[in-house]
Amino acid sequence: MPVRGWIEVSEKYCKGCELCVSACPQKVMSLDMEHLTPKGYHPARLSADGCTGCAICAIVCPEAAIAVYREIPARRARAVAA
Amino acid sequence: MPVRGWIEVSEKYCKGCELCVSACPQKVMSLDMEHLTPKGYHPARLSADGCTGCAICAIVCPEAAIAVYREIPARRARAVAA
Amino acid sequence: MATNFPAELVYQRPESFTEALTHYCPGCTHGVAHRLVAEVLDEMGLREKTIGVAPVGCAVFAYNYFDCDFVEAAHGRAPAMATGIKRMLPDRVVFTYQGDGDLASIGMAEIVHAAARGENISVIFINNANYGMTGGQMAPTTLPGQKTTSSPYGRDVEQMGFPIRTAEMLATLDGAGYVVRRSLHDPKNIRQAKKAIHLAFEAQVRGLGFSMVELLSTCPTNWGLTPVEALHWVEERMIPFFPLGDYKIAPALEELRIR
Amino acid sequence: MATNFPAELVYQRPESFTEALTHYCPGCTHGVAHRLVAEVLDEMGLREKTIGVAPVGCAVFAYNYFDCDFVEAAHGRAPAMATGIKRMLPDRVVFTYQGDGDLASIGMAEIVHAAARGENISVIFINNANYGMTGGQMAPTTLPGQKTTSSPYGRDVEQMGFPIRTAEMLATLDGAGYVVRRSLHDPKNIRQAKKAIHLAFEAQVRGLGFSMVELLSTCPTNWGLTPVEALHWVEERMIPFFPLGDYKIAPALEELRIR
Amino acid sequence: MTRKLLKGNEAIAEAAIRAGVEGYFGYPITPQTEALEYFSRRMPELGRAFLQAESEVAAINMLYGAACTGARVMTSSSSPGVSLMMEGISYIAGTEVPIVLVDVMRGGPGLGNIAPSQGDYNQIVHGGGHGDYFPIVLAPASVQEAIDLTVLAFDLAEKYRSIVFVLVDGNIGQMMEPAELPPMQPVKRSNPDWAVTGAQGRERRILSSIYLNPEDEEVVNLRLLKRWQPIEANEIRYKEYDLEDADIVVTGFGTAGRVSLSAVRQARAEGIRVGLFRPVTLNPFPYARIKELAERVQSMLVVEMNTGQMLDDVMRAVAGKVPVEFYGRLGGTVPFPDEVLDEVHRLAERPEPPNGNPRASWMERLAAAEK
Amino acid sequence: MTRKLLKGNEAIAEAAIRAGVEGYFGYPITPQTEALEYFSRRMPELGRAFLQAESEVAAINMLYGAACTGARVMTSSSSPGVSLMMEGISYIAGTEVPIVLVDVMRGGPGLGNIAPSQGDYNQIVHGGGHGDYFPIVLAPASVQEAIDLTVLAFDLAEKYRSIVFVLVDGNIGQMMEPAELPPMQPVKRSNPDWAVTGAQGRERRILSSIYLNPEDEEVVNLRLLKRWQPIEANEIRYKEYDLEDADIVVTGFGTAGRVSLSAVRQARAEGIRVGLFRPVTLNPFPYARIKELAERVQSMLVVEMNTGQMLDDVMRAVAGKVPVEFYGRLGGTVPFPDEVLDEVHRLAERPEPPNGNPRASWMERLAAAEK
Amino acid sequence: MPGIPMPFPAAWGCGGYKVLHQVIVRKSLEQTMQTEIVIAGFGGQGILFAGQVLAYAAMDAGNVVTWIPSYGPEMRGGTANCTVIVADEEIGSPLVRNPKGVIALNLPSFDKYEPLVVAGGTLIVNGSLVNRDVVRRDIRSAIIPANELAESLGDKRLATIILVGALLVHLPVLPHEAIEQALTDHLPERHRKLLPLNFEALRTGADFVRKELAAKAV
Amino acid sequence: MPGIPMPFPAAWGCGGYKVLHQVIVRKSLEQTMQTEIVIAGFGGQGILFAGQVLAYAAMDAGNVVTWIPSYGPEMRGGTANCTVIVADEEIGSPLVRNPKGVIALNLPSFDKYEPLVVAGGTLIVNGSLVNRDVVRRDIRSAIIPANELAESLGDKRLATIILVGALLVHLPVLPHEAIEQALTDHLPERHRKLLPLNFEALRTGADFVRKELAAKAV
Ligand SMILES: Cc1ncc(C[n+]2csc(CCOP(=O)(O)OP(=O)(O)O)c2C)c(N)n1
Ligand SMILES: Cc1ncc(C[n+]2csc(CCOP(=O)(O)OP(=O)(O)O)c2C)c(N)n1
Ligand code: SF4
Ligand code: SF4
Ligand code: SF4
Ligand code: SF4
Ligand code: SF4
Ligand code: SF4
Ligand SMILES: [Mg+2]
Ligand SMILES: [Mg+2]
Repeated sequence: MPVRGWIEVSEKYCKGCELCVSACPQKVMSLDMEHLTPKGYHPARLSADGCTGCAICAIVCPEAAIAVYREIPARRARAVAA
Repeated sequence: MPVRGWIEVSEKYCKGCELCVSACPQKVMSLDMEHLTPKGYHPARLSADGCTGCAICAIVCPEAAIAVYREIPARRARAVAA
Repeated sequence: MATNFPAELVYQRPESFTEALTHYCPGCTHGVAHRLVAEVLDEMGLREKTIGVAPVGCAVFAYNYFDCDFVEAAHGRAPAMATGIKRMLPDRVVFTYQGDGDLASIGMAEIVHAAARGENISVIFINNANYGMTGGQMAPTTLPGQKTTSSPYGRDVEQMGFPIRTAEMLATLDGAGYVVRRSLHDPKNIRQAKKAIHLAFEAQVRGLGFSMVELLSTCPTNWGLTPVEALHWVEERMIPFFPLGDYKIAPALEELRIR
Repeated sequence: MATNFPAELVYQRPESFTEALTHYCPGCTHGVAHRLVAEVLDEMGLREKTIGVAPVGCAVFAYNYFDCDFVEAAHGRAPAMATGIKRMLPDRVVFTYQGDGDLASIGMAEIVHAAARGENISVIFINNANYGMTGGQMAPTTLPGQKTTSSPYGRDVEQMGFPIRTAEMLATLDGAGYVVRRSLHDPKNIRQAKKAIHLAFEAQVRGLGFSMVELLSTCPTNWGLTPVEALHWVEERMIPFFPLGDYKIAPALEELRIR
Repeated sequence: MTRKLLKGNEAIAEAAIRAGVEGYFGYPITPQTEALEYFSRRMPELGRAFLQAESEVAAINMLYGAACTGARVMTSSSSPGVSLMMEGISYIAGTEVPIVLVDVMRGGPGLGNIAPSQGDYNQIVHGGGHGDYFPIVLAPASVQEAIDLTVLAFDLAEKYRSIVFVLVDGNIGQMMEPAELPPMQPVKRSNPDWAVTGAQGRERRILSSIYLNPEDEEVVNLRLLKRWQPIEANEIRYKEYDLEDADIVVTGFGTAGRVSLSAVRQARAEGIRVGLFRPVTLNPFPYARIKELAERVQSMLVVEMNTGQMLDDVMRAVAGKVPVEFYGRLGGTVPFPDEVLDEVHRLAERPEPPNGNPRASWMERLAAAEK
Repeated sequence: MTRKLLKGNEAIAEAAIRAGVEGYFGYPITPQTEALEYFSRRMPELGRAFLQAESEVAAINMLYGAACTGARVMTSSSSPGVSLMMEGISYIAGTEVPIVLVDVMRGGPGLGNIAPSQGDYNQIVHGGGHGDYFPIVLAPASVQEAIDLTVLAFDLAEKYRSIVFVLVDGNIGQMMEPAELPPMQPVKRSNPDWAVTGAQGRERRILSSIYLNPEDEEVVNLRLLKRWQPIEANEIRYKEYDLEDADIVVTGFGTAGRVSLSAVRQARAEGIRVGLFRPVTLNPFPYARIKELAERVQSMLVVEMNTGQMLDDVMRAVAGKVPVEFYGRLGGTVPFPDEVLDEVHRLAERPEPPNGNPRASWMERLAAAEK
Repeated sequence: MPGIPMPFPAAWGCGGYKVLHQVIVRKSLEQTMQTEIVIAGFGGQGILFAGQVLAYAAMDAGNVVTWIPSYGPEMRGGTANCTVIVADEEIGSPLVRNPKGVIALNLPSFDKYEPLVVAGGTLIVNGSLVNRDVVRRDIRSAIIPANELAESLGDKRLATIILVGALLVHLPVLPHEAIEQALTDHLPERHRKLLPLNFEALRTGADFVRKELAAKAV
Repeated sequence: MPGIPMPFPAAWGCGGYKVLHQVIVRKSLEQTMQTEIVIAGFGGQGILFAGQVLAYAAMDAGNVVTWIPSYGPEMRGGTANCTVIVADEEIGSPLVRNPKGVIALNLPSFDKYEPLVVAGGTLIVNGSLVNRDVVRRDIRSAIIPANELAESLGDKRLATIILVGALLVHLPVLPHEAIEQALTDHLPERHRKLLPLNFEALRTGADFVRKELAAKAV
C-alpha cells in the first residue's frame, strides 16, 4: 500500500492557477468551482482519495499556498511516540 | 644583389619614437640627434646604406611619417619606359 | 480533510517568507523562484544575515515577501547596489533578484562587471522572454519571431537583433564562480533549480566569487497563455534556445553535493 | 638621399588621412591603428561614404586625422551613436574607434547590445590595458598585478576584479559576424591587424552584422616605458593574457581572402 | 478632417509620424509605453526606423547619432528614464543638433509611482544636464494640443537646431479626447549643411561637443545664448481665460492648468473676478506677460503638481508686485477643482500682503489643516 | 596643527578620510581624478573600501547600496559624470539615505573641456534628477573651505538623511593652498535605525523609493519638504566682505567669488563703496540675507562662470528692489579681477534703474564691445 | 482657431500648432453644460471600454468629451475606473471629486462613490456584487442585478453595458441610438457577433430602471 | 575662526566647518601686500614644481599663498604654467592678468607674457630658447642662458631653478634660505642627491643677474 498523505491549501494565498492540479501525479486535485477566495479565485483542493504526500503540488505552487502532510510509517510512528 | 630602396621621413610628422629604427631589418635608420623638428623631436633618418625599400619602417610608424621608394627592377623599368 | 493516521508535515510555507500575498499573476513562476530562494535561506539559516536587492520589473515588490532586509534598486542597477552593500558588509549575504529586461538589457554593464569583478554576491535571474511589468515588450531574451507588444510582427532578428544567452556570456568571465541555467517548468527542474540556488549561496558564503542562476520562467499574462500552457511553452520553445546547463562552476564547488 | 636608379613609391601616407599631426604621445600605437584604418578606407574606396564615431579617450580627436565625416560620442556610447547613424543611413559605412575604458568599462552595455543586435557597424577596439587619456588609471583590461594610478599597489583581482577578455565574450553573441583580436607590436602582427580591419569593413559592406577588431596597443607614457619597451610589454605581458585569434567569423567571410 | 477619439500617448506618436519623423529610439516605461508600442507598429509599416534600445542611455545616444544625419528623430520616456538621458541631452545641446523628446512625467523622486506628476519641471526647464544650454519646452494640456505641439516641436527643433521637449504629465498621456490629426507629410530630408552623411564630393564634416580651448567653448556658449534670444522674442506661447477684468490670476500648466480652469469657471459663476493664465511654452517662459498681469491684478495663485517649481519662475516675473500664493499636490496626486476653488475663495476674501515665501505659507496652511 | 600645502582634490579626499568615510565609489574624470587616485592609495591602507566602478551610473548605485547600510560614503565626479548620476541621485533622495557627492565642475555642455566652470549650478541646486527633492549644496572657495565643508557635508548628510553636494569648480580642485586638516576621526558606524544590515534579532528593514500609491508618495514628498525647513532655518552659510557701508554688492560663489574679492579690494582702494557677498551654501540659498542687503544698497552685481544660473536666485531674492547686473564668463574661461572691476566702475558711475533682465543687458554690452 | 501666425516661413510649417497666444472668452454660464460619469470596479469588467463607448457617442453627437482611466496602486487585477466628461465647451479638469453619474461595479467602488455623487446625481450599482442598499436619499439610484441579467442574456461580460443603459435613463446625457452607433463603430472585430446582444443589454438596463421607476410611481 | 556655532549637538560635530556666517573686515590698504608670479613654458621643464617650491617657502615664511596650474588646450607636451600668489591676507583671485613677476621658459610664453607683466614688474626669460630681446622698458628684465648654465652645472633640469634664483633678485619676495629650505623639504626622494646642485642653481641665477646689474651700474 502506498504512503498516505494529505494537503492543506491556504485560501489566503491560492490563486487558482491550476499548476498543482496539473502537476499532481495522482490526479487527486481540482479547483473548487463552487467557491471563491477573498481575492476572487477558485482555490485548489484535494478532490479525490489517493494523495501520497509527495509534495509535488507544493513544489510547483508559485504562492507557497500548500502544506503537505504524510503518514508516518508505523515503525517510525512508534519510535516517535516512544 | 638585393633590391635597392630609400625612404623619406617627414619632419612635420616624425616624433622620434624610434619604432622604425628598431624595426628596420637592415638597421640602416637612426635618430638625427643634431636636429630638432618644429615640434621639438629628433627625427628619424636613413643613416646607412642598405635600405631595401621593404617598408617595414613605414608599417610600424605611428605617425605615417615615412614614404618608401624602391628600385624598379631593370626589366620592368624598361617596360615602363617603353 | 480529516485523517486518522499519524502524520508529519512534509512541506510548509518557508519561514523566510512574510505573510504577504504576492502581487504576481496567477501561475506566474516568479512565485516559484521566490519560494525556492526562501527555502534555501531557511535551510542554510541565512535569513538574518541576508540582504536582498529587488529589481525594477514584476519582482519590484520582492521585498514584501521575504522576511529579511531588502533594498529596491534602480532599473538594472541591482548588481551595483549589491556591490555597495557587500563592500560595506562583507560578512553578510547579498543577493539580487532580477528580470531579463533589468539584468540583460539596461543592466548589462553592471552585471558583466559584477561578474568580472568576482563580486561575492548571488544573482537570481528570471528569464521570461519579455518585459512583464510594463506589459510585455520585447526583452533581450525574446525568441526570434516571438510577438510582443513592441515587436508586434514578431521579433525580426535582422532589425531587432538576436536574443542574448546571458549565462553563456557571463561564464566567459574569470570572476564568475558559479553560472548555470535552470528552468521552473516542472517539478524535476524546480528541484534542480533549488539545488542551483543553494550552490549559488554556498559559493557566496565560501567567498568563491560571483554566482548566478538563470531561471527560465513563465509570463502567462503577456504570453497570452494559461499558466499550464506557459509551462509547456518554456519547455518547447525556450529550452531549445536557452539550453539548461552548468556554464561555470568554480572547482571548489564541484565537490560539493547538495541533497 | 639622392638615387640614380629608376624607382617607384611603395608606401606613402594614406589619402584618407588629413594633414593634421596627431596629438598622440611619441610611439603610441594608437597612431598605427589609425593608419591601418585609413589604408583600408583607401584600398576599399570607402572614404566618401564612411562616417566615423570617435570615443572619449586618447582617440577623442580621431576626427581630426581622418578625411571623412565624423562624430564624437559620449564616453562609452559610440556603438549607440553609430547605431543611430546606421539606421538612418544604412548604405553608409559606419565605424567606431574606442578605447578599453570606453568600450569595456562604461560602454559595456552598448557594445554587447550592438553585437547582439548584429548591428551592421565595425568597431576598432584599442586595448592598452589602462585609461590613457585621464592619466593611466585601471581599465577592465588592466592585467592582474599591474600598477596604475588607481591601482597603486597593483591590480588586486580579489578586490578589483579580473580583466575582461572582450573579444571572447562578444563572440558568444549570435549577432556578432566578425570578432578577432590582433596586436600592433611588430610588423607581422600589424599586417595581420590590417587584414582584420579590412575584413571587418568587408563584413559591414556585405551586411554580415557586427564586426570588431580588438587591437593590443601600447601606452608608453602611462606604462612608464619607452615606445620600444612598450612593444615588448605587449608581446610578453599582454598577449599571454589576451590571446590573439579569431573568435567569431561569419561563414560568408571565411572564404574571403585579403591579400 | 474629422476628429477622432485619441489617447494622448498614441496621438503624440501619430502626430510625429505625420510630421515626418524618420527615426524613433526608445525604451519602455510607464506611463509612456503606449507611444513606443505605437511606433513599433507604425514605423516598420512605413519603412521608417524604430528601435527599442537597451536602455534610455543608449536611446538618447542613438538619437544623438541619428540627429547628426539631419533626419527628423525623436524619443519618449518618463521621469527616471529622462534622468538617465541627461548626459546625452547635454551632448546634443553642445553639438547643436535638433531632437524632440517627449517626457510623460510620473510621480517621484526615485522609482516613485506611475501616476501623473509635474515633478520634472526644473529638470527639463532649467537644465538637468551639465553646462549651460537652453531647450525649448512645450507643455500641452489636451490631446489636441499634444498633437499640435508635437508637430511644432519638430519645426522648432530644426529651425533653431535645438532640443525641444514636449513635457506632459501622465494624465495627458493616458487621456482620450477627440482631436484632429494633421495630414500625413511626406518624409523630406532637409539635408542641412551641417549633417554628417559621408563626405561625398564635399569637405568632410565633424559634429562634436568638445571644445578643449575654453575660449572656443565660450564662443559656443554665447552662440547658444544668442540663438535663445529670438526664441524668447518669438516663440512664447500661452493661453488666457477670463483675464480681461480679473483681480485674481490662477496659473498652472498641463493638467494643473486644466484643473484650475474648472475652478476658475466655478468661481466666476460665483461672481469672483478670477482668470486663468496657462503657459504653453515653459521655456521660453512668459515672464513679460506675467509681469504685465502682475501690474494690474491683485494676487496670483500658482497651481502645480509638484512642490512649486514653476512657482519660482512666476515669482521672478512678479518681482514682488502682488502677493503670490501656491497650491500644490505631490507625488502623483492630482488636485480636484474644488481644492483650487478653496484657494481662490481664500484669496478673494482676504488678499494678503506680498508674500516672499509662498511655499512656506502653503506648508503652514497644510500644517494648520492637519491639526 | 600645522598647515600643509594641499591640492584641493586631494585635500577633499583626505578630509573625507579623516571624517571617517568608510567607502568611496567613483570613476575617473578630469579634473577630479586626483581625488579618486588619492582614495585608491589611502583607503586600502586603512582597510576601508575603495572601488573604481565601471561607470558613473554604477558608482552612484554602489554608493546608494553602501549608504543603505548606514555607513559614511561618498563619490566624486565632474560634470558629464554627474549627469549620468541623476537617476541614482533621485533614487537616493527618494529613499532618504545620506550621501556626499563632490562635483568638480568643468566646461560644458557636452564633452566640453576640462577647464574650471560653474555651469552645473542649476543641475545641482535645482534638481537635475526627476521629481521633487532638496539637496544641500556647499560651495567652498578655497582649499581650507573645501576641507571644512567636506567634513561638514558628512555631518549634515547624516543629520538630515540628505544628499549633500560639495560643488567646486576645477580651480578649487587643482589649486594648492596651505590648509589645516582635521584630526583623524575613528570610523564609527552610527547604526541608524533605518539601515539594512541583516535582520538579526530585529524586524526586517526595507529601503526603497517606490510608493505606488500616490497618497503615500505625497507623504514622502511632504516629509522631504518639511525636513528642508529646519535646514533652511539653520544651515545657511555665507561670507561677507566689506559690506558694512557698501553701496554696491558684488556676489559670486567659489572662484567667481574669489575673483570678485580681488576686484572689490581694488575698488575700495579707489574709494568705491563696494563689498562682496559670497554664498557658501547654495542650497539652502541665503535669500533672506540678500533681501536685507537689497533694502540698503544701491545695486548688485552677480558674477558667475556660467550664463547666470545663480543670478535667477539672486533676482528672486532682490525682487526688483535694486538694479541687478550680471557678468559671466563661459565654457571654462575664468574672469580676471580687472573684468569685474570694470563692471564695478560702471555701476559706481551710473547706477541704472532696476533691471528686469540682467542677462539681456549683459549680452547687449558684450555685443557692443564686439563692435 | 484664432491666433497670431507663426513668425517663420511657411516652409517650416507643417500644419501644426502655430498659435502663439490665445485668449479664451468664457461663455455665459447659462450656455454651459457639463456631465461627469465615473465607471468603477475591478479590472476585466470592461469598464474602460464602456467609458470609451460613452466618449465616442458623445463625440459623434458633437460634444466636447474627455475619457481618463485611473488605476489603483495595484497593477493588475486591482481596481479600475474611468471618468468620462461630456460638455459643450473646453473641458477643464478631466477628473472631478463629485461626479453627476456613477456606475459602481463592486462593493469597494460602491462604498467609495456613494458619498461622492453630487446631490441630485445618479448612482447605479451592480447589485450582483454588493450586499447593501443605497443610503443616500438626495440622489437618484438603482441597484441592478447586472451579472444575473447578463448571464440571462447569455454573456456575463454584458453586465457593464446593462448598467450603462440603466444610467442613461436617469442621466439622459446621450440617446441610446448614439450609444448603439458607438458600439457598432468600435466593438472590436472579434466581438462583432455580440453587437445585437450589446444593444439588448442597453435596453435591458434601461427597462429595469424604467420598470422600477414605474413601480415607484404607482 | 569667529562665527556662530552649529545649531546641532556636539555629537554631530567632527571638527569641521561649523561657521554659519562670517564677516570679514578689510585691512587698511597700506597693510596689504600681494605678489603674483607666473612661471610659463612647456611640460617637462619642472615648472609646476618650481612654483610649488615658491609656494612652500612662502607658506613656511608665514604668508598666505596660492599655487594654481593651468594647462593649454593640448593635453600633453603642450604649454604648462602656474601662478603663485604670495600675500598677507586672504587671497582673492588665484589668477591675475598682470603679474608682478614672470619667468618665461620658451618663446611662446615670452611673447605672451611680456606685454602682461605689470609696469614696474619683473620678467625673467630663458635665453636658451628665445631669439629676441625684451622690448618693454618699464619693467625689470633679464635674459638668462639657463639651459647652458644648467648644463654647465651638470643637469639641464636645473634651468628653471636658475631662473627662480634670478627672479628673486629683482622681486625679493622671499629670501634664498626659504627657497633652500623648501627644496630640502620637498625635493622628491629620488632627486635628493641633486639638492646641493639645486642650491647652486639658485645662486647661479642670482649671481648672473647681480653681475648684469653691476655691469649696468658701471
Ligand atoms: C530607467 C527605467 N526605465 C524603464 C523603466 C520601466 N520598466 C519597469 S520594469 C521594466 C521591465 C521589466 O522587465 P524584466 O526585467 O524582464 O522583468 P519582468 O517584469 O519580466 O519580471 C521596465 C522597462 C523604469 N522603471 N526605469
Ligand atoms: C561620463 C564620463 N566619464 C568619465 C570621463 C573621463 N574620461 C575621459 S577618457 C576616459 C578613459 C579613456 O580610457 P580608454 O577608453 O581606455 O582610452 P585610451 O585613452 O586608453 O585610449 C575617461 C574615464 C568622461 N569624459 N566622461
Ligand atoms: S502531495 Fe502529491 S499526491 Fe498529494 S496532492 Fe500533492 S501532488 Fe498530489
Ligand atoms: S499551484 Fe498554488 S496557487 Fe496555483 S492553484 Fe495550486 S495551490 Fe493554488
Ligand atoms: S624600407 Fe626597410 S630597409 Fe629601408 S629603412 Fe625602412 S625598414 Fe629599413
Ligand atoms: S616611427 Fe615614425 S614617428 Fe617614430 S621615429 Fe620613425 S618616422 Fe619618426
Ligand atoms: S506580468 Fe508576467 S511576469 Fe509579471 S507577474 Fe504577470 S505573469 Fe508574472
Ligand atoms: S597617454 Fe598612452 S594611449 Fe594616450 S596617446 Fe599617450 S601613449 Fe597613447
Ligand atoms: Mg522579464
Ligand atoms: Mg585604454
